[in-house]
Amino acid sequence: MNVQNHMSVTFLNKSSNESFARVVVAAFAAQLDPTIEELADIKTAVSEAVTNAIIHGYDKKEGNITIACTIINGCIEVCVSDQGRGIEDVALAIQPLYTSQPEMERSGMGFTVMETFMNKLEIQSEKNKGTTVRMVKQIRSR
Amino acid sequence: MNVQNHMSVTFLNKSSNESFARVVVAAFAAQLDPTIEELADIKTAVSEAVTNAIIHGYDKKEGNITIACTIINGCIEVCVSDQGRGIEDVALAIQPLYTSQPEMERSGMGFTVMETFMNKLEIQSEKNKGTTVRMVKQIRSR
Amino acid sequence: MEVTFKKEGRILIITMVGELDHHAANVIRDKIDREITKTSAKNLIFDLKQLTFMDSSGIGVMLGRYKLIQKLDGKACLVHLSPQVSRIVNLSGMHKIIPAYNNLHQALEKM
Amino acid sequence: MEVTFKKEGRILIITMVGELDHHAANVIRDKIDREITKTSAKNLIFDLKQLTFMDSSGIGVMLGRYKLIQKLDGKACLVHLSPQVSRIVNLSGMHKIIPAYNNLHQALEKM
Ligand SMILES: Nc1ncnc2c1ncn2[C@@H]1O[C@H](COP(=O)(O)OP(=O)(O)O)[C@@H](O)[C@H]1O
Ligand SMILES: Nc1ncnc2c1ncn2[C@@H]1O[C@H](COP(=O)(O)OP(=O)(O)O)[C@@H](O)[C@H]1O
Repeated sequence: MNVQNHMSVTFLNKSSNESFARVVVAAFAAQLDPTIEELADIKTAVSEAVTNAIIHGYDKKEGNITIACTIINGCIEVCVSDQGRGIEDVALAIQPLYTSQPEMERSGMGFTVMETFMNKLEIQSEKNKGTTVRMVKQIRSR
Repeated sequence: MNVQNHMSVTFLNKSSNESFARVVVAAFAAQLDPTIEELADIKTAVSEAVTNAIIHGYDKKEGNITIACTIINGCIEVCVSDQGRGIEDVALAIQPLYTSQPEMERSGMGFTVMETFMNKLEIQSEKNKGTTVRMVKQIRSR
Repeated sequence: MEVTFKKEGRILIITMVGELDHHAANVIRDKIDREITKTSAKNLIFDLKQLTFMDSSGIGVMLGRYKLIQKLDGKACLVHLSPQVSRIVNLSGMHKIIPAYNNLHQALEKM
Repeated sequence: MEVTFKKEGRILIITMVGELDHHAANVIRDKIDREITKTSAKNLIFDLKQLTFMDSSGIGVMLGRYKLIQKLDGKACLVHLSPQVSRIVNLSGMHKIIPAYNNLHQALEKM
């Protein structure tokens, strides 16, 4: 199988767009004919990355979030980007249970969920420039 | 009601992306709480515009299609753009039953459907530059 | 989308399931034409009960098949149109060429 | 998403319906806290049978409510976890703090 397809979607950093983001990525991933579980994994990882962009990246400022998806050889690559405040210490940020916002009842499990539910996770971030989270999921061909 | 929201999605001109485009716009329009009929109208109009970009705009060339959606005051604005061959005579193109591709079994009803199913239709096109179809639908607040 | 067939005498009942857009049209067009040839069908009934979406590409598909069987003096009709499909059919004027009925029983009687 | 409540003695059964993400968390957090205060509940059962999606925001919501009732020596538990929800709960270690049961009957017995 060697389907190749690409899309990118950009939307405002409103929390009501979190569910929109999940639907868009799931609709695009559907062409790989994923299992229900694989689709749930992708939706969960996307939800984590988009939520982070909204609450950590931009906080109260208005901004855009972009999700770029590419399908190659039975894999889906999902890149979630913001132009927000960036992450100063990525190594610290990805620690399970680490959160900079415990008072907002964040669990610090976002990156751990992304890492566990996808096959690959890469974070690029620059202070005051923004963050891009790149995730890849291999869909078992059935 | 004065919800304001914006998104834009860009994808390859593959016919398999037609259904993806409908899902994305429908998911975004959902926040206006449209009736099933209003949602079907929007999906149909989007399907017509995206199909036109694929078969008339680009024909066999690879290219991107962009859909930009804005929600203001209970209206959804949908702009579908391609950077394809453009429409030489827009007045002719919008005539019901006019099609430049009858051999492909096109019915020439695309623009008529968009016009009927949406509240506003505007076409901007330039030869060899591309086409943008702007449509607006008022969602009755319930 | 899916398409299934049933033969009743020289009538071919074509049941379309799912979303009929330009992409799906390209897939089912050939399937229908092959079935018409294979079964030597003369008349066509398009059953649209399970069609959850249709844009103007559907008009092209149905008119195209109608033109095929018209050469053999065949007839065509539609059954089970949803309100959305009805609007597109009426807008295109196709209902003046291919009549629509409420159910299969009625359609079979008129063929 | 929706949240509904049922009181059994001093136990509040909190049924969550739909998709629990950060957006929904902000909406239901206050609803749950008001209900806890209003009903003077001591123990909480989160019924997740109709939860169709949850990300790590759900962990924050449930741990947060647990911390509230813990101050009153209250207990909390979860019932009806889907495989997807289970994975997130286990990943976060929350199952060591808030036990999970297969059904409401079991949960009510343990409270
Ligand atoms: N897009 C982002 N922009 C800025 N900081 C971020 C971003 N994503 C994550 N972070 C930082 O990394 C930390 C850990 O993230 P995560 O594991 O998702 O947990 P949580 O979202 O629950 O805090 C966050 O608390 C935040 O400080
Ligand atoms: N995006 C586009 N780029 C170039 N030409 C277009 C585009 N959209 C429409 N057209 C032209 O306008 C004509 C009428 O379009 P339409 O009413 O949708 O009917 P149909 O798609 O069935 O031909 C097309 O046949 C084509 O010549």
